[in-house]
Amino acid sequence: MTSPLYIIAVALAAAFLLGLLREQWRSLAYPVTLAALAFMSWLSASWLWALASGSASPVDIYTAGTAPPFAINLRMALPEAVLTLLINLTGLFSALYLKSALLARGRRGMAVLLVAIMALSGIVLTRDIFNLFVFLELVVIATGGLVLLSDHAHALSAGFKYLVVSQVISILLLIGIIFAYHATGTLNIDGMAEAVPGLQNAGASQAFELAFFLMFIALVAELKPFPANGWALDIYEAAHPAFSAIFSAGAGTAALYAVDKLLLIGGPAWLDMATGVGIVTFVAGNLLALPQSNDRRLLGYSSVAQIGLILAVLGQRDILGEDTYFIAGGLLLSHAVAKAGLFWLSGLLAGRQLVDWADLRERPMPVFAFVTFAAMLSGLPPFPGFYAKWELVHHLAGSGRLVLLALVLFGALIEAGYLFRWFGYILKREPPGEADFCRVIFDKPHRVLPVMVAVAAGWALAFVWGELASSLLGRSNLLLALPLLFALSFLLLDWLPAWVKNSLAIAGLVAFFAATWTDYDALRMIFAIIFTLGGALTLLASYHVHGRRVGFYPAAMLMFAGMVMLIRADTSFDFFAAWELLTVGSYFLILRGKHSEPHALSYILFSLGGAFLIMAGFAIAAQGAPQFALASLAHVAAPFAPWVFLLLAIGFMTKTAAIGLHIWLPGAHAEAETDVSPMVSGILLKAGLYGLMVLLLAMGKQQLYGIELTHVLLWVAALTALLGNLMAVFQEDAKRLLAYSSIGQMGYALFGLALMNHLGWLMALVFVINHYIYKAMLFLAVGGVAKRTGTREMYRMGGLIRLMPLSFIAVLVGIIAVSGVPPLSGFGGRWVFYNAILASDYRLPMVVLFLAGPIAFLYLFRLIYTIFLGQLKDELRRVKEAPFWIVLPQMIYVALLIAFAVVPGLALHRVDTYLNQFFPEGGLSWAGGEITSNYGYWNPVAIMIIVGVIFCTVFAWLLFVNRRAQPVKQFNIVFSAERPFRPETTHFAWNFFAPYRKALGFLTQPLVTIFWTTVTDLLHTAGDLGRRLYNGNGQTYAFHFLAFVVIVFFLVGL
Amino acid sequence: MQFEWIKIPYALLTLFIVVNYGMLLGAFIQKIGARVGRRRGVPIWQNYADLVKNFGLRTSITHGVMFYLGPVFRLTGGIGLLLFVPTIYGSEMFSNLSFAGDLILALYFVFFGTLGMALGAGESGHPHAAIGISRGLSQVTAAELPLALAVFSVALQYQTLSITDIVSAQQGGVLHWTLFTNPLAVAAAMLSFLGSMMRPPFDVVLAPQEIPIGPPTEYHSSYLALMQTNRAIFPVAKIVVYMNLFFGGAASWPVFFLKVFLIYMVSVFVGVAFPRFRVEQSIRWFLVWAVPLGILSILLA
Amino acid sequence: MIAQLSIATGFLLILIGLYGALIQRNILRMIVAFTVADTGVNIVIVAVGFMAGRTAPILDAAVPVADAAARIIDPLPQALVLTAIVIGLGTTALMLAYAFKLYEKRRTLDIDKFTDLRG
Amino acid sequence: MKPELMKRMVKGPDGVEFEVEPMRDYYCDAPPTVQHGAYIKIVEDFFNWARSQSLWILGFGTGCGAIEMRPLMTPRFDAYRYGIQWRPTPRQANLLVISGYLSVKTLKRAIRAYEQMQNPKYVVGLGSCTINGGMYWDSYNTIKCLDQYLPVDLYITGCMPRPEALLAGFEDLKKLIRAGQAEGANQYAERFDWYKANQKQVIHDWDMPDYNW
Amino acid sequence: MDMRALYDRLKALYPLGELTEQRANLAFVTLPAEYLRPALLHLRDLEGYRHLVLLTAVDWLEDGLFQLTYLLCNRSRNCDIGLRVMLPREGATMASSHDIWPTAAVYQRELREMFGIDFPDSPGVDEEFILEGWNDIPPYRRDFDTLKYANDSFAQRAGRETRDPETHMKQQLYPDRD
Repeated sequence: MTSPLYIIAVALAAAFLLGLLREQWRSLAYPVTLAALAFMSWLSASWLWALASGSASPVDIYTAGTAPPFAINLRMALPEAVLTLLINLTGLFSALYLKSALLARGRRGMAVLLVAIMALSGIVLTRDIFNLFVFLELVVIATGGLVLLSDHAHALSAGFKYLVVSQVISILLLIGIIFAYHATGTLNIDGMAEAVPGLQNAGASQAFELAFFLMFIALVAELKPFPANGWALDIYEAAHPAFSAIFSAGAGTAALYAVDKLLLIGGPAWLDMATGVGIVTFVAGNLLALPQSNDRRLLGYSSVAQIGLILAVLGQRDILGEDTYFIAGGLLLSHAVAKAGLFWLSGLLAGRQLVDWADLRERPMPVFAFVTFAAMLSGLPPFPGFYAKWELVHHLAGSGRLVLLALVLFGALIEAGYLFRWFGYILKREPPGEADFCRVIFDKPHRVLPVMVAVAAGWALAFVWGELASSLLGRSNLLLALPLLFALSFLLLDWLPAWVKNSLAIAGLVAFFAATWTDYDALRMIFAIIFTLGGALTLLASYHVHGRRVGFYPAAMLMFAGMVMLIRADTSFDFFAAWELLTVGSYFLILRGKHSEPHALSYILFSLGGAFLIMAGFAIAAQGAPQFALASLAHVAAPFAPWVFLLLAIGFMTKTAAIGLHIWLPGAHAEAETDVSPMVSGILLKAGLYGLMVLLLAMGKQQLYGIELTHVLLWVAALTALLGNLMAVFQEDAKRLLAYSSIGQMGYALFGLALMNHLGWLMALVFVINHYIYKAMLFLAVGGVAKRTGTREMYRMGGLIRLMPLSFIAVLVGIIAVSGVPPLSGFGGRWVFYNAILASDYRLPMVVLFLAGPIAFLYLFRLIYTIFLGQLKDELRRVKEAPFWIVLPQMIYVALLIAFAVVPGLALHRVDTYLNQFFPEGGLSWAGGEITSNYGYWNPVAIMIIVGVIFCTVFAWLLFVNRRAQPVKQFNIVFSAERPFRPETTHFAWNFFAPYRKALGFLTQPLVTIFWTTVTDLLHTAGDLGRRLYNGNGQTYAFHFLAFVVIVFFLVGL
Repeated sequence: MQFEWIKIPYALLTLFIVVNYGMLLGAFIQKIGARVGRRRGVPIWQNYADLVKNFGLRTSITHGVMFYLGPVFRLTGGIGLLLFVPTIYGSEMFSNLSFAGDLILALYFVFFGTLGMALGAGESGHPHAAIGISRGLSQVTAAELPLALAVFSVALQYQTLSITDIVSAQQGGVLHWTLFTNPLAVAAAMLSFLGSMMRPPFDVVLAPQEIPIGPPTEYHSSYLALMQTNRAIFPVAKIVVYMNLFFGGAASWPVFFLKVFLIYMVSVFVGVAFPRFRVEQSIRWFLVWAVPLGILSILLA
Repeated sequence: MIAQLSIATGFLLILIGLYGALIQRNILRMIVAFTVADTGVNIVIVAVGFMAGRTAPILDAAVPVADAAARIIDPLPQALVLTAIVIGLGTTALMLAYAFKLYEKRRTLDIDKFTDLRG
Repeated sequence: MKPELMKRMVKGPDGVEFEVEPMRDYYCDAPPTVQHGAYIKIVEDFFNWARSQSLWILGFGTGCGAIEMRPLMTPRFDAYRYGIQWRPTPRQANLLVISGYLSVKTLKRAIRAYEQMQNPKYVVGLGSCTINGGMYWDSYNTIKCLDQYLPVDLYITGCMPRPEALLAGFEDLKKLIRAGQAEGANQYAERFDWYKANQKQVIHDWDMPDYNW
Repeated sequence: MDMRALYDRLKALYPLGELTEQRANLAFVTLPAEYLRPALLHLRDLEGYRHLVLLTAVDWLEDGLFQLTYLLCNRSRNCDIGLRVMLPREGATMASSHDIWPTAAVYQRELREMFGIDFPDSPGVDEEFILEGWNDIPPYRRDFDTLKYANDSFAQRAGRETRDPETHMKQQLYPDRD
């Protein structure tokens, strides 16, 4: 194997060679630089391959031929190989990116670039402190030079500020080094590490402590810790994006590894300081990134935050043990690749505001690139960040460091917040600049290639980390999961027409169900049917869209893949990975709606917040155990069990939109596309219910400070049902009405679960099945009407029964089912509910639910009256029936509803027997057509027949008596002998329940919305306060740095 | 309980008796109201005449399919409610079709007629119909709550939902009635009963002085006839439920007629004495007065 | 005694340098202050390597290789200080270039005028 | 022609322009048809008995006689005894009482109310104003002879007839109904064009469909 | 007494006609049309006649004149004064006084429909007041023959003849007595 020294040697040689070339051979200098960088990358790649495959062992290179401490030695082990490869590749592609700038600046620029990359590699390789200092100074000088590559107006002042602070750092570092040398007698890191314990007398160790502090704080300053990083952010904002990529990916990585080597010397005493500085930087960096509007400054803050997080991870080396490099590596590589990619992406755009990035959506590839980088940064599956964060959280919870855990998750949530807000701007906002001027430079391949390589590297890393996780830690490699692969394959098929992809998706879902239905128990079978066959049925409605519909099918299949993996998961890791997949998939689906951007953002924030709570819950439950099966939730140790229950329950309730966590649902479901709303509302909410079922099945009743948690759940469910229905009554927008109604119905289902008795659970399952069928049907019907009439405001419609009869039938059957009126299946749910509450020992929550029941009538009638009955407006007179493909699923749903009403046993019988093993007493007996419980009996077939017979006889009698009824039109009404003025003035629809609002309107004050908006405003003001710290003056930054040193000194309490 | 074909003629017999009783009871109570106002009042067979006249009307109009089906839903709701509840306790003949469902079926089937009627009136396109429905539905949500609470507390008390069992538990003397064993529940239920009988304190929906008779503004001739038959059956059917739950059910027809009449008179007495509530006032009244009674009855059950 | 004295002067110079860099508005004065600090650091480095009663680590006629280990002071800091001086020179040169460019652009050398990137 | 009745071009949500013609689109323009009673005489007599026994008056006081009809419902006169009842909507009413002078404006509303009532329906005119214009014989805005415009079954004399006279009148009307001679609705349907011509001759701004269902 | 004093005060300002005192607190005076508005404003603001009781017209067919009477009332002293204005019958127009009293607009609308007197910028003066679809000359004008209109436009019942009520009843009740 060629010696790693050549990495440095080739770089220096190339730099000097460039010096010799004559000025006019400039075109030759550029290939030489690329060649040098390529060779360096190849070298580190070959070492990486050799070390990884075990064909080579870590090697030390003694530069002067003699062993340390009399010579400087470099080491090439696995971490060094990975990091040097990263640095060199970033350098190579940045050089490629900087082609025009470098050619303009001439060979001196290229030489400085080579020196910079060489210095960074040197920092990683060297084991000698002073050598480290030399390389650091080289990086400082190179940065000073390379910053000037960019044509930003303030690059000069940024560079100068950087140099000022670097001078102060170098002073401290030098003093630290020399006194450390003085104390230990060696400059070699490993030598120093052995010498430290040997310092006997207090004086020497005291001096060494001080020296080490100076050295350590100087290196930590290179990582741009929170209070003292104003100077770095100016570089990020002002420098050329390619250099910022190097600065963020390369310099950050090198400095991190240097700090890691230093920690070897310092030992455990210094780990807390590293963690402290790291976590403060992580949280503060993200908080300050929140109010940013300049894209590069935001990326600066984000990279500062990520490096802080990795520092904190390095600081946790004592509890992470050998996983440290897996976690730190995962986070570091995700950060480096994503940041480099994002900076390169920002180079393609002329506008610097976040909203200007909206130009990216001209082509699908940059959008896909941004999604990949955002997912990597916020640690979403299947990227390395996900595995790393999972292990980190588990180790932290295992050793009881909950405050740190909370801070990490809080920071991660804010980061996800501003990244997905930014993604929302890209997809939905209109770029403020004039449209014709082409602001996105796609034509230059040398700028687009690095971005593509970064994306490929991202996905490659995802696969590698998956393999690593499965080999080292026994986690399943997500990228090998069949459903996820199926979903990702749609990314490649996106050029196909929509109907082909739709057929493929439906076939995939049905085939998956056919292949796997045998291994589900009765409970999971219901959810499996709803997720797969139900999903296929809802996808039928997607045939109505023509064209290619780019981006719909990957997102939809991602959601379905997540849901299917959710049911099949039996370990906490698979469960959580599936949970995040379906969250991300549904987020992209909802984001497709025209005005859905703010709502999709609040959806993803609530869902990710909930997901992080679930992760924390699983982590605490696992108590450090490497593998944690869902079933073992039952044996969680006593003091933790209620907290685990609380965390998981709140996490799952964010998905079923219980009251307090519900504000995302109306916007998300209402603004989604016609065929997305049924998917999201009918199917996705059940994922939350499934989670709760798994939780309640495993953990049963829990006590926390003497309060029965399931009782609290009961009250929350009852309030959700009441307020959900109540808010639905006063909506003017049809889809929002249905969305609020979903909240109410989910409250009912949650209530059933919280009763914790046999019939309670059966009721929840009946509601799961019922709610899927009629909510998907109602959303499709309303979507079809909205598509035809062009509006969702109910008071603008009216009298559509003659023009859209099929939609009317669907909505009619739907509202009969939802309201629980006997012949249809809704009544079954109510009957089981009644028997359940009789068997339960709680009394008061039922009262709230009794009031919620009839309220459903109000908004259901309002829905059907204002749209289909009443007066037909002029402009809607020629409206056609909803498209065929939207009506067909509705008719299938109608048939399903009637079938489920007549033969409920088909779905419920097996589940009833299955539930016996958890709740033995209180089951139902299914004799013939009659279902009897301990209290009452119910014969669905008989009811249907009796009602049918009575209805037909009365109808026949009316037909006979009233044969010659004269069909009349809309104004033939007794309008006190006057002629009605216009249809708009005679259709009573606006503010339909005004008296009801006067009576109970006070219950629907938007308290929860106000609460959450104040929370977000607080975060933003905190961010703004923090930003005031950076007043742009270089001197104050230097002063900040010294103050930081003094503060940390006192905190460390030497 | 099994279904035999003989149940159908028995059920029709019950229906016949109740329809006639309803007609006569309606006229009789109107006569009482008149006599209180020193008027002779309508002849006892007035309802029959009105019914035949409406069926006899030769022309009618239709605003659409749902308008046409509105009264059918309404009458089916009335008949269904009557037949799903056993009228005479102990007699196989008059246990009607109560094998199909228990108390909850009766409770929820009340909404079947209301929903159908609301849809039919909605299709008529008349704004008064829509305003009437919005008022009616708003009021019914608050009115139904005390009844649901009372029913729940009764079900808890007797630990069963089958009406025949509840009635059998109340046999053996007046003191066994739920009226005496669970007075709070009965009080709440009777207050809710006032709300559902469309009598003055709560008749803002159908009152001619308000908006001309609300939902059925556009109904006439045979539609109206169907609704009149329902107006004869529905109150009686609803009272049968109350009677079976709270007042010990009826072992024979004379007892049945007497008890139904007395319960009906409760709403008449209150109706004559009180002015009409607006919708939000009636909602507040129910939530302030009737619901606490229901809650108390549940807690004490 | 000499060592302590020189280390003290070194630190004194560092403090003066830092004080000058942080207080002076004028960029050139800042650069001068930084050079003062650098010299201070270099003095400290050299002073650390001082051993009483020994001579400079130059192996020539006066100090043969054999007994060099006993008679010369610690050579390493000397080597380090050379690199440190070179690097100090490099950064100072770069800062001067920056100062020139800043003046050319903004016609002022007052550091407070270059506070454009903030927040 | 009122602006809201004029033909207008309207753009649908899908952008298609089409024409809306209010008179044709909002109103059913089918003419009334003659409705024969039940085929068997005995059944028709029974129906007529029921119709006579439940006379539902339309609550539409067209003239000064309406004040006389209020007392009918009070304890002193109590029309309920005769099965007479007020109905607020013409749909459910059978009897239209034209109480006194009928101005052209009110005639227009009375016609619309009459046409919205169901067959069989009866019209009773009170006082001489409905017979030959009464004291308004030379007025420019009251009609002089009601049965030119609406088929009248019965006139009750008196300016204005007291409630007792009204009750007596209704008793006579009942005899007519029971005898089956109160077929004003069919008469209106047969000579519909004649009636309509007369009405349009008097009502100049006829902005309603010919027959108001 | 004070009416006379008022008349003298007004006489000084406007060319008033003769003052006819009908009662102690009611008097009428005629004045030319162009002085009407100033007089009205004067009376309303300075003399305390704040209430416009009525605005009506009289059709002097023979003289070919319309007479507009504005009756004002001073509530505090409880006395009324009527200002009369004479307008030519053909094309009678008068300045609208709806800005002085908003109620005047309604009166003016009625006069427009019933007499044909035009008040150019009075709000809604040309809208239908009580007659719907009227196609003849304004009915209140005396040259409009109501009887002829009634006979032409309305169907009459034949055989109507008028009898002297006294002789007719005597004949009905006591036919045998001559």
